[in-house]
Amino acid sequence: MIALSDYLLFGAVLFMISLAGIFLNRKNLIIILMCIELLLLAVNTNLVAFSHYLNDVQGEIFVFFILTVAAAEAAIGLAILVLVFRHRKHITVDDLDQLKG
Amino acid sequence: MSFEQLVFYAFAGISSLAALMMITVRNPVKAALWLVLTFISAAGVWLLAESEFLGLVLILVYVGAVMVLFLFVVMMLDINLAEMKEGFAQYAPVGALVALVVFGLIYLVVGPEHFGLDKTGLPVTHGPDYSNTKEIAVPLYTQHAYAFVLAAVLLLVGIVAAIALTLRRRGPRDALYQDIDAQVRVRAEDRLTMVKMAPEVEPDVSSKNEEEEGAK
Amino acid sequence: MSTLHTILTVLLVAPLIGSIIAGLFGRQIGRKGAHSVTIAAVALSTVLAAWVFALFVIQGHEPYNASLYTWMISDGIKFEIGYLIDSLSATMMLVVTFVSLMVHIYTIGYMDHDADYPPENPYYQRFFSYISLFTFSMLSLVMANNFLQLFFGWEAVGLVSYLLIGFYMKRESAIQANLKAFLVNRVGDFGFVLGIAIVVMYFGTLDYQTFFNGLDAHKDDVIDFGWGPVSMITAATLLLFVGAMGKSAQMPLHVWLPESMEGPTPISALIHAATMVTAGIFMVARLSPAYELSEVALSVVLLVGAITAFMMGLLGIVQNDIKRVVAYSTLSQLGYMTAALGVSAYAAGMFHVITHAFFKALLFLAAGSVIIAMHHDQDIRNMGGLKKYMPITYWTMLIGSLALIGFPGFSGFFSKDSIIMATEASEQFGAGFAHLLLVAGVFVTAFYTFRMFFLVFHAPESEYVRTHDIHESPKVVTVPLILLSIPAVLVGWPMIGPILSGSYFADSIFVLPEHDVLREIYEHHFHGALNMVIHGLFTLPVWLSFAGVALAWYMYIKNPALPARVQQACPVCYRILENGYGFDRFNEIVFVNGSRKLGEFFWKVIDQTIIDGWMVNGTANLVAVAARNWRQLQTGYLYHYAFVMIFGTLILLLWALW
Amino acid sequence: MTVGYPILSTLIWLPIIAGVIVLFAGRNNPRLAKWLSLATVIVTFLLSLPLWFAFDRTTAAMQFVEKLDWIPAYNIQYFLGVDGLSMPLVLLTTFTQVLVIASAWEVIKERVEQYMGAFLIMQGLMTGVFVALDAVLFYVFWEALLIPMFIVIGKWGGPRRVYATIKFFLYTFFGSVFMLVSFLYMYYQSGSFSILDFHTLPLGMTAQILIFLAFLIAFAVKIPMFPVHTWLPDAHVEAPTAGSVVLAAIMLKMGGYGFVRFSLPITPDASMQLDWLVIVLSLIAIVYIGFVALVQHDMKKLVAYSSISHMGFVTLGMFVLYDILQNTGTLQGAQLGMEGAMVQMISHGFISGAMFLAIGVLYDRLHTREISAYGGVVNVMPWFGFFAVLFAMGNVGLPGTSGFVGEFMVILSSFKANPWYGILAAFTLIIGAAYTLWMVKRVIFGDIRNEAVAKMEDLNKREFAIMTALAVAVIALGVYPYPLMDVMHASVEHLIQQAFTSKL
Repeated sequence: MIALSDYLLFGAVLFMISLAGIFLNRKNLIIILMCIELLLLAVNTNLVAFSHYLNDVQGEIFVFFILTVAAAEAAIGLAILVLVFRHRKHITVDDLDQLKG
Repeated sequence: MSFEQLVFYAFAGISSLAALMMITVRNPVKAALWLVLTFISAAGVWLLAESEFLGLVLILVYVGAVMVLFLFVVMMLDINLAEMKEGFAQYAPVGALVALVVFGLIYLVVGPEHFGLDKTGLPVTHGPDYSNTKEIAVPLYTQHAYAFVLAAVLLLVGIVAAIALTLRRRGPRDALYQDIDAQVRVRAEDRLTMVKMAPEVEPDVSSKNEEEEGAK
Repeated sequence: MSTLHTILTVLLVAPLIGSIIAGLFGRQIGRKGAHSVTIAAVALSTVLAAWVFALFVIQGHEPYNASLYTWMISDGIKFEIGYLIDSLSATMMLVVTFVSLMVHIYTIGYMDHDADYPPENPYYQRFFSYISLFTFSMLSLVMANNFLQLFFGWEAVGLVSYLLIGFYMKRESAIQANLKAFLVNRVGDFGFVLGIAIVVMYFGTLDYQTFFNGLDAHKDDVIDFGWGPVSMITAATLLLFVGAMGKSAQMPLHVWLPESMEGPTPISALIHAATMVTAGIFMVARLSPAYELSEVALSVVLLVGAITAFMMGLLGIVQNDIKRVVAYSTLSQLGYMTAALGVSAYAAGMFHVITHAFFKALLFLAAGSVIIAMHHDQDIRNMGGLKKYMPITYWTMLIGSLALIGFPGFSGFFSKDSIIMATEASEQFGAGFAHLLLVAGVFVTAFYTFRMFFLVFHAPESEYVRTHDIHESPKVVTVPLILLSIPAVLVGWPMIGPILSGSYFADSIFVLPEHDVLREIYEHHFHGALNMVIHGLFTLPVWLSFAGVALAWYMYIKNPALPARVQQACPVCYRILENGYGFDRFNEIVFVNGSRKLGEFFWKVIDQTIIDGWMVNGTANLVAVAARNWRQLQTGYLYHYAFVMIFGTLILLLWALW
Repeated sequence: MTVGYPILSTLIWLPIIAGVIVLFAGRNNPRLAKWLSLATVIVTFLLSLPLWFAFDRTTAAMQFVEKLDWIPAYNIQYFLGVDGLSMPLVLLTTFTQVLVIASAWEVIKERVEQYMGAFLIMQGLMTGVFVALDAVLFYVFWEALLIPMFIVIGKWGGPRRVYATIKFFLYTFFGSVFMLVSFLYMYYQSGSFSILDFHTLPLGMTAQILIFLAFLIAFAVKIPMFPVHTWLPDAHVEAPTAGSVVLAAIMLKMGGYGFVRFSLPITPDASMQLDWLVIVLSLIAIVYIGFVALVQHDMKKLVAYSSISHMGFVTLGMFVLYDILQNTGTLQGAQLGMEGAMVQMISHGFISGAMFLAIGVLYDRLHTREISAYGGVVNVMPWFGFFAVLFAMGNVGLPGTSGFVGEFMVILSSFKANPWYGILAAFTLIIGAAYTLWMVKRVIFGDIRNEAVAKMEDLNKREFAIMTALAVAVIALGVYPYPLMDVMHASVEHLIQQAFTSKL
């Protein structure tokens, strides 16, 4: 049978990959947005798994809300990305250091 | 290895590989497509965890809507692919090392040692008449009704915000518009200005006349 | 409310109303209106005060002690405004209102023209408002039946004095003098308030009567200031006496009085000679039951008074400003009064207050008359030979001077002689020394008084006098002079007997039998006023005063070159006297500059550098510096943040594994 | 004790609502903004008078109580009420505000509606601080008050206004955070945010000491006490006249009020243990600040420092009661000190307000506050000279003015506690007179110093009316303080009893 740890480790793998994605990606903002979606997916997987094993539907409701927020976030993130592109004609992460202290 | 396990590992493996591909490919369109694959196989894993509703929603909403949005954007933007993956190789070993270390640690935390079958036991099995959708729906519409409405509002705000951000107000130079109202209201004076001017008399002419008269 | 109560209230409030009308509506009512209303008010008070005097002193009415209204109640202590009328306050009331009335009338003439103010300026009305306000304040001081009201009046007269010294507010010297006067008085009040605090602490009351009644029970109480127990009564009376030292200008708090002469002459007469400066004497006399219980306090009072009397008299010799001569004589006379208090001869002290009020007011007003004639030049070296131009002023001034030096038969003789006799008879610690100083003071007094007198009236006419039109002052000036010279001569005769016997102030002043030197003199030496005058002719003090007059005549009329020679003979002595023993310099250096330096130090170093600079702005700067450095952490690169995120996860996991 | 309308709520919300209306309606119409504001403050003042007349002087209980649930989940209530300690302060607020609004009439020319609106809102909040009986409500008013003040100083202030506002804001904010923490602690102990419940809440010694110190920081900053006083001179100097008046006349009183409403009743044992701290700081304030005031050359700074010195009397009077018991064995004198402190607060409200208004009058004419720029003002402004000297005498504590009453009572009472307290406190008689009258000498008296002074005009009708109102208040309180004391007796007695009831 599938153990809870299997689900959790699956989530961990996705989490690690997406983190590495953000970390390694120096050029493309879109990939970073995608990685964020992936991060959320990893977290959601954990929630679903716990929900299943604890037989508590609340976890899934949580996932539901996270999905909603993620969707909104993706939409606005993309809108910002479009604006960035319009302004600078590129979306190279390396050059986006407006927040530099 | 039971069938379930087989399916699980298959989905999980595909998902992980697809994710790995996503972060490594050069072309963002391809990356988006790899992400779609990741999501779809992750949805399969969710189905295995008996959350049928969310699994389907993931495919419908994420793959169907969000990822398509991503693709639209990616295609809309004219991105220089040549420089996309510069420096990747340089950081890859470090990234992989860090990722592996962290994964190792996570493994120690949530691995079989703590959450193995012998620790958690099997999940409760449900009969065929069990409806995951209904189970989610009941608390969602009762207990969390307020939060649910808020989520709806959030989405609405998201829509408005996304449109407001990207809407480009085009000035008269970018596009030509027809303002019918202004056309109708226009009056003759606006278009045609009558300028009163002093009659222009050429001095030499008049002097000639005088001369002529004088001559008479 | 009884009739008496109503009368007292009217008596007290009338000058206040006059003052308010003249002060706030001065422009509307004009000069005439202002002096009419204030003089009418003070005249009313004088008449009523005379009636009260007749009732309490002549008919011997029971002391009247009643409250006007309750100022407040806190902690069970009643703070009240009220009246305690007995022979002491009734006498003072009459003196105050009478002198004040004279000054009011005199002012019409004196303030008619003023160099400092244009005629359209309502300075004239303002002046009347002030002196009426002063009359009110002084009355409330002497009529008080409790410490609160005493302090009220005490400070109010101080305020008016402040305003009047600085009346010529364009003159830097005037506004410097009034600030000094107020501050020095405040030093006295510092002690005074603490004295009141002791009274409240031990007696739980501010009322005189309750306080006196409680004295027996608290006689042996001690108070601890941290260096061991001190007798409570001694501490209280000494602290209260500090207040009296400020107000009555006893050394070393005398420094303000000479400078107060910057004010117009009428107020020098009223405030800085006749009434306000005697408030301290009045207060000690009023509190005689308490002072009687402390030998230490009495000795201190005695020595302070005697030293002041002699030392300040010496300073009078070197003054050239006519008002300053009179001012130093006031200081010296105040010393006599204070010394009298120290030997428990309160009645003699008060007696001298009364006679002094008349003759010193007379002297000041006469001096003012001279100043008017001299067109506001006050230097006696510029005068001389004024006798023939100003006969009335001359004669009245002569009367005042004779009274001041204690010429037998004049009022000053009776009061001063009884003080000197009292010190002689007393067994108080320091009485012998004080007696010596006071007797020596008589000579000095006579010398400087007649030095001034001769220089002004008898010396050869100066350049100024010859070239200017000098004439007698108008009637509004001379009439008060004449009216004042009457009591200056006569007031001693009827009073001396009752004063010495103790019957005059029997209901208000308390003296322990073993301290009662006046009674002793009365019983052993007194055989009627005339006898005292005759006897006086054969005593040392009177001869000393004659000697003083003679010396003054010799030095300034007969042989005018002598003073300069004396000055050359001992330049150091002269400089010491000229500088008033250096009190002013000392105060300037130590207190004025010292406190400014201290203030600068506190402000610049502690407030601005340590607290603001190091602690407040230091914290802010620290935050700024830290932020400036730490902000480097914010590279703005997403992957750095991602790395930190991974790192954070790492730590979190390690912690979870722990 | 009731009147026909919820008086306390009216006093809070009427100005706030009117302030918001002024903000919107007065845009581009300064005339309307001014008149509307003046009408509001006058109506509010009139509406506050029943507090005085209908007040039951025999009880220490809260009166005119209003109680509604606000956030029931945490038992937070909209709980208002006044007793003898807070009622005079409420009246002081409504009275001062009338003068404050009138004082800005011609002076403020820019964004009048915002200025007026800020002051009206401030008034409501200040009233709220004095009448709130729920700790959270109190805290909300207390902190909300910083915002309009911050804006007033920061917008209409002098050249260094930014520094001053930030200093002011951070100082006071820093202080009150500790207060909030103690409120939360006491909430977890008692399950209620009612201040009256806090009064009866038993607390251990350690808890009491920590709470006492937290309160001390909050209130000491507000009063302000040495060494956290340095924000006040800066804030005063930079604030516009009306801002200074409100700051000095009312906001400083909130610190003193805090001590009697919170510190003494809630932590009596800690107060007894740590009273020396407050007393020492008060005495330092009285003496040390006096010297500092002496050397100021900016008039506003001088008055600001003198405010600190005078507020030292407030804290001294409040905390001598334990030493009185220790030294004399009785409580005789404790009430004297406490009531003296309360009177001193009211009186200081009048006098410091008047001093700042007087300085404002000068500032409006010459646009400088440097003492050396003036001299001989009385020659051209006789009425102003009259009022200035009167208020200066009040500041000096001359009998017959309100300044005397509180100082006198506190000196009497502190002398009982320890003669040296009295001696140091009485020192203000000298130093206070020195710095005040030295300023008067240099500014008011003397010959006309320069051309600019010669051209100054005397008070106009509006200024005259303001000055007269304050002068009447100063003298009335000095000549007949009985009615004011009468209002406080019951509450002060109750407070002293609370301060001696151990909570251990």
